[in-house]
Amino acid sequence: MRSDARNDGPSLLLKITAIGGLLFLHLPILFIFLYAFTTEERTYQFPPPGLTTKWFAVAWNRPDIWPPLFLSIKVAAIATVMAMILGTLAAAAMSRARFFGRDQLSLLIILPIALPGVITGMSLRSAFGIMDIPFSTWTIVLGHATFCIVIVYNNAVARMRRLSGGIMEASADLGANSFQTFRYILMPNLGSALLAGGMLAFALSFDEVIVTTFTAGQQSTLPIWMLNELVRPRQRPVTNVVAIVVFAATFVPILIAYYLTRGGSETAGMGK
Amino acid sequence: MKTTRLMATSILALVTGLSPVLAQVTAIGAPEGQVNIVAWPGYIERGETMAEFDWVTKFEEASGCKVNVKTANTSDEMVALMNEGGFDLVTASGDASLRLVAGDRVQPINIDLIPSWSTVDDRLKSAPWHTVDGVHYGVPYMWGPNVLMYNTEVFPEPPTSWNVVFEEMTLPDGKSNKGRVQAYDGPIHVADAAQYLMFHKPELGITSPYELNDEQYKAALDLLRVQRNLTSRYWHDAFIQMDDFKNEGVVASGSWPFQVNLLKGEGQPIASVIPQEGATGWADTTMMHVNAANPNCSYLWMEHSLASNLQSDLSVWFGANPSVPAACTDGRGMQTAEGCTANGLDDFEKIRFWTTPVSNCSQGENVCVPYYRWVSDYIGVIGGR
Amino acid sequence: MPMTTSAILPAKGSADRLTGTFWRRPNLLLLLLVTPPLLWLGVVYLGSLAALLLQSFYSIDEFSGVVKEEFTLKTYAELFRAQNLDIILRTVVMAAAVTLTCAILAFPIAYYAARFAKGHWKAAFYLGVMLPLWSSYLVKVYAWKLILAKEGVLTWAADGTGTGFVIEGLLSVPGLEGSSLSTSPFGTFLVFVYIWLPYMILPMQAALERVPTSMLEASADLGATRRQTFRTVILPLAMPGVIAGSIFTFSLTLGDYIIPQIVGNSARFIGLTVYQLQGTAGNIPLAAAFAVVPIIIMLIYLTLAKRAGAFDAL
Amino acid sequence: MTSAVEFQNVSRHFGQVKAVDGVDLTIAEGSFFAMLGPSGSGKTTCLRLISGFEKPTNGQIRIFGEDVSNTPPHLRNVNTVFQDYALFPHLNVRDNVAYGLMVKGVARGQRHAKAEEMLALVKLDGYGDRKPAQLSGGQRQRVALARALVNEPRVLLLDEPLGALDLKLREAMQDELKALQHRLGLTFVFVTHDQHEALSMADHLAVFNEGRIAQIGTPQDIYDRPATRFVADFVGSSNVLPPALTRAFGGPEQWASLRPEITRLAAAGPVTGTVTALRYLGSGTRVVIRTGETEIAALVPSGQPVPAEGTTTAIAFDPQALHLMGET
Repeated sequence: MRSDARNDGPSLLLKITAIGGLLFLHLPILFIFLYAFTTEERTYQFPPPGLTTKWFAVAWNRPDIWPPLFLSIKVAAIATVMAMILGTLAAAAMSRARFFGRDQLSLLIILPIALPGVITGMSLRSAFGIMDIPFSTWTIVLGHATFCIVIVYNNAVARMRRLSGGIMEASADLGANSFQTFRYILMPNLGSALLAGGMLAFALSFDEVIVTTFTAGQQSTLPIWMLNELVRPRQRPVTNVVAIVVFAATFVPILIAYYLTRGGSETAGMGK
Repeated sequence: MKTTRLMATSILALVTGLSPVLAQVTAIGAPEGQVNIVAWPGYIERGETMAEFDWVTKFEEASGCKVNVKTANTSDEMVALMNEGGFDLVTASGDASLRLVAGDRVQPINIDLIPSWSTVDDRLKSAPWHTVDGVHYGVPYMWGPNVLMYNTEVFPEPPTSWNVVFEEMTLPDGKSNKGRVQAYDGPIHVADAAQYLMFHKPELGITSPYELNDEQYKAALDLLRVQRNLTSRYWHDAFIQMDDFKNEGVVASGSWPFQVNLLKGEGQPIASVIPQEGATGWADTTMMHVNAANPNCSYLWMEHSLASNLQSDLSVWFGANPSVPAACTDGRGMQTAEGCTANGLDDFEKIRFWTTPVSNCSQGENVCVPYYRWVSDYIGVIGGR
Repeated sequence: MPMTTSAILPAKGSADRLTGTFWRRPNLLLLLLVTPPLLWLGVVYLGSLAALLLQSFYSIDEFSGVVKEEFTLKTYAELFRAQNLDIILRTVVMAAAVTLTCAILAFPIAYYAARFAKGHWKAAFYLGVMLPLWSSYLVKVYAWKLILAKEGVLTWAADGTGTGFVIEGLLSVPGLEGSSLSTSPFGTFLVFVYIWLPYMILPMQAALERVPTSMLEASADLGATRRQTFRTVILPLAMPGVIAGSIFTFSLTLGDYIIPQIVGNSARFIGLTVYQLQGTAGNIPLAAAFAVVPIIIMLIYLTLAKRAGAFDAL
Repeated sequence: MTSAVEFQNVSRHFGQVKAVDGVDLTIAEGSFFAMLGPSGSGKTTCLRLISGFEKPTNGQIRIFGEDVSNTPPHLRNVNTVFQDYALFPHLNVRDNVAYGLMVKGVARGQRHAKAEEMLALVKLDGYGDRKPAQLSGGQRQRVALARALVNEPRVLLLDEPLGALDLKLREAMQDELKALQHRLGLTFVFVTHDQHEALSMADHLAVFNEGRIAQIGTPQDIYDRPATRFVADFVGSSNVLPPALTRAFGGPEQWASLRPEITRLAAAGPVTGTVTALRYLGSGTRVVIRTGETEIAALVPSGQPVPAEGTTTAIAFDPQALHLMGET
């Protein structure tokens, strides 16, 4: 009875390839972990000559890590907030009836991630040059926010599509003005999607190096610091330690983002 | 001639009301409290990466000038940062320094305000990459050769020629050099090829590896195309090259003393040599921005760069040569006479320092192939064209 | 119930009045909503892009290397020189190969996660894809260099298991030659695939999750075998996800300039060329002309993707 | 009686599509008014014009005599029960019902008390703490109703309010809505495509076709005296006779409708046809006779003889029962 097989679990082949794929994704991460403990300082060889935990203390005590770390957090935070505002506005506009230029706008929003980062970075840099804008934290933010908008926008648009369209009208119908509808109806329903989008945007900005090299000027974000460290390492395992710490620090927000967006899809079936 | 130009410029400066373009600082006033420097990575160390390498803390304590460093990874980035402004000093290499002078980005240095100027290596005092029409635009900082690094297990005797990286051959260990040599991943490497041809094909009439006419240039590219077949990967950063010598079976390549020293320090079977053809090299100069906001601290730093442990310790740290020869021997830092010799202090004459190729060269106006063509053609060579 | 209120309520405060204005002039609200993102993306971003493209019509002075700000097609002529066409072709082939491989590798993961993983397993799959995505790109690339090196992890493993001939065989394939995987174009390809794979999995999974189970049951009910269901139902429905993912993998490969610098045989890709032309060489016009290539490719790609409805799956 | 809602030559065009095209309409205060029509006939657009979610392209709408051209939805004292209920998913039932009061600034205790009152009215006492997702379809419908009534609107609009309910529930809700309307004395305007629902609940109804009102009147008027072919076709199950056939039956050469329950089968008559289909309905049998291009249904009460399929029979009736009507 072949057709009964449809409710069986996954086939063995699927299971193996799926789990194999996941392992492939984690193989280098394993080595990042391993080499955070190596006694070798500058260049690596395999297998590592010895293991030590001293790099965690060394990383903690390296004063040059902290300013890039704080700058990255600052840039990611500002870029995320701007992307959330602009992405939500764009999503709200797109959720309204069709209007002239709607398709072009959606293309425009997607463009910054669809075009290679080197082009975004270079364009911004030449524009800063033409307009005599000195490099600063804000030029980094400008570049990051540009490609973060689409992340927030996608989350917001997906949630708006799932929301029963009538609830905004229902709110107005019951006497709420636009601002009350925004506060009491739109925000509570969109909030988790925006938060999830914001977290992804934050993570994306936090790890960005391609655009940042063009827009950072004299400052270094954490990835730029890492690039410098990797290119001219003194204590190379320190970069691995930093990578591990960032890895561990992103674990929780990513998990939160997952549960936030998942909750949304479960209530999506209501209404009808 | 010089006076008229000086006068004209001064008048222009007066008319436009700009800060003096060529007028030098005549006296060092009270320190401003800080100095902003654009530098190569590793050039200005405060003991943060390794406690024993520190040539900033004492200066800050003594002068009251806080040192702010912005690192730049390429000469072009340095030029861009200086164009952007906001900096007092830059450690410019020869392929950037003249551009800065030509672009009026840096100001002449009053050597009378730098007491240690007299201790500078005589070979560098008026070097053409920072001295224009007899005017000094900077204080020599550090210099070094691009040496031939090799694996001593493969080469029991030091190779005598760059041919090990340019032509296919059997190495002393009986295996081909194919896939086991490297070359620098920068268009300036064309000069290395030109220098090799200068020695082996005198009929081409190359007089400077940075001034090549079309025919000479074509010959250099042809040589590089041969090299492409020998090279699995070109190196563009020092540590990846070190990885490649350790993990990728690379046994010979043009390199910097920096990598040689580090690998030796790790106990690797590595040594270096300047072969019979000579070598290219780099020489960096501390130059001062035309609109430097902190000229007094800048002068104090330039003096410090010559007078302190900087020259000695940096030459150990970076594997370079001090601009003050005494730094090798007077015990102010960690460097020793042997160390300087290893870094190539005595090979100055064999070294042809990096300069930016321009079309107007000693062979005539618009005769030489300019740098931008080096760039695109070298990309082609690496791509297999 | 007594009727005390009028049929029209009075406006209380400016919020009510403003709402009325928005209602009377719906385009005003639209304008207010659309203006900030449009200013940002339309003016700042497109403006910058235009500024860049404009420079592709400038040229670099043959003698001094200074950019001449006069309209010319000379730079484009230079773009079509053989060595530059090589770069474009090499990059596009690489991007296509990476995209295809990512799609094939991503499918089982996305399919399993979308259809079979439940509860904690689902969360585990999600984290399993997201964590590599968000762990430092640079450190991952350097880790790969270590794995692929001649005296690296893979060779070590291959020597231990006696499978070294596989690597040898791979490196003798024309076009993939190198002294090790880390200096072979195959190494570059492998790292690209690894780094961009999560960008393919996520949209694919999202698209597959939207396929209702009932539709698969309907297909089976109508007598389709698993294979037929897969080919005629699942695959077409997953297509928007594949296309959305391919926008990422293709574009990211077109523009990356770090991976080919670290792994591979130093042959240039578009991203690296653009980066070096504008940085090291100061040849902004040619860099801009090179930048036009991925822009055109991606615009065509996006137009096709839009037609396939892939934007919803992004 | 004043008119609760008045349309004067109202049109709503979406580009080339004339969703509503020159509608004149008066809905009396306190009436239970139905808008009936197939989908796309403009009835829902009319409802949205009253609530303010659409603005007329032309014409004027008055609510209790006041022109609402410049009044946004939130200032119209009109509330809607939405087709999909549009309950706020993040609020519990009590807060859903109290929402209208909250945005008006009514204090928490007061609005909750009022909400409970409304929930009692729709027989949902004790459900206040639940989330909409935890309710059945019928319960959601009642919450939507309570939520719309809490503001004491002067007109209650209902958009296909029973469409999502199963048959049994729908019948029960029909009775309840009717009773509620009676008790509150409110004007109810509801939209439906179900003619039985419209006929059984409304005291007045308008039949929409292609953006225009085909007929307006009491259920009896509409059912017994359809003004046009379309109304006859759409409302009830009347036979529509083309002019030639009407004449054959002895009437004028004009379109006419003929209700199946007064259509009789006879041995002989002016018109004969072939029996093409039989359907047993319990209370009788529906017999379909084909004559020329037209099919005529007759309802044969139980106990009377039913002709076999394929046999020929004549059709007879009291010519007075023929209802003449317009072309469209």
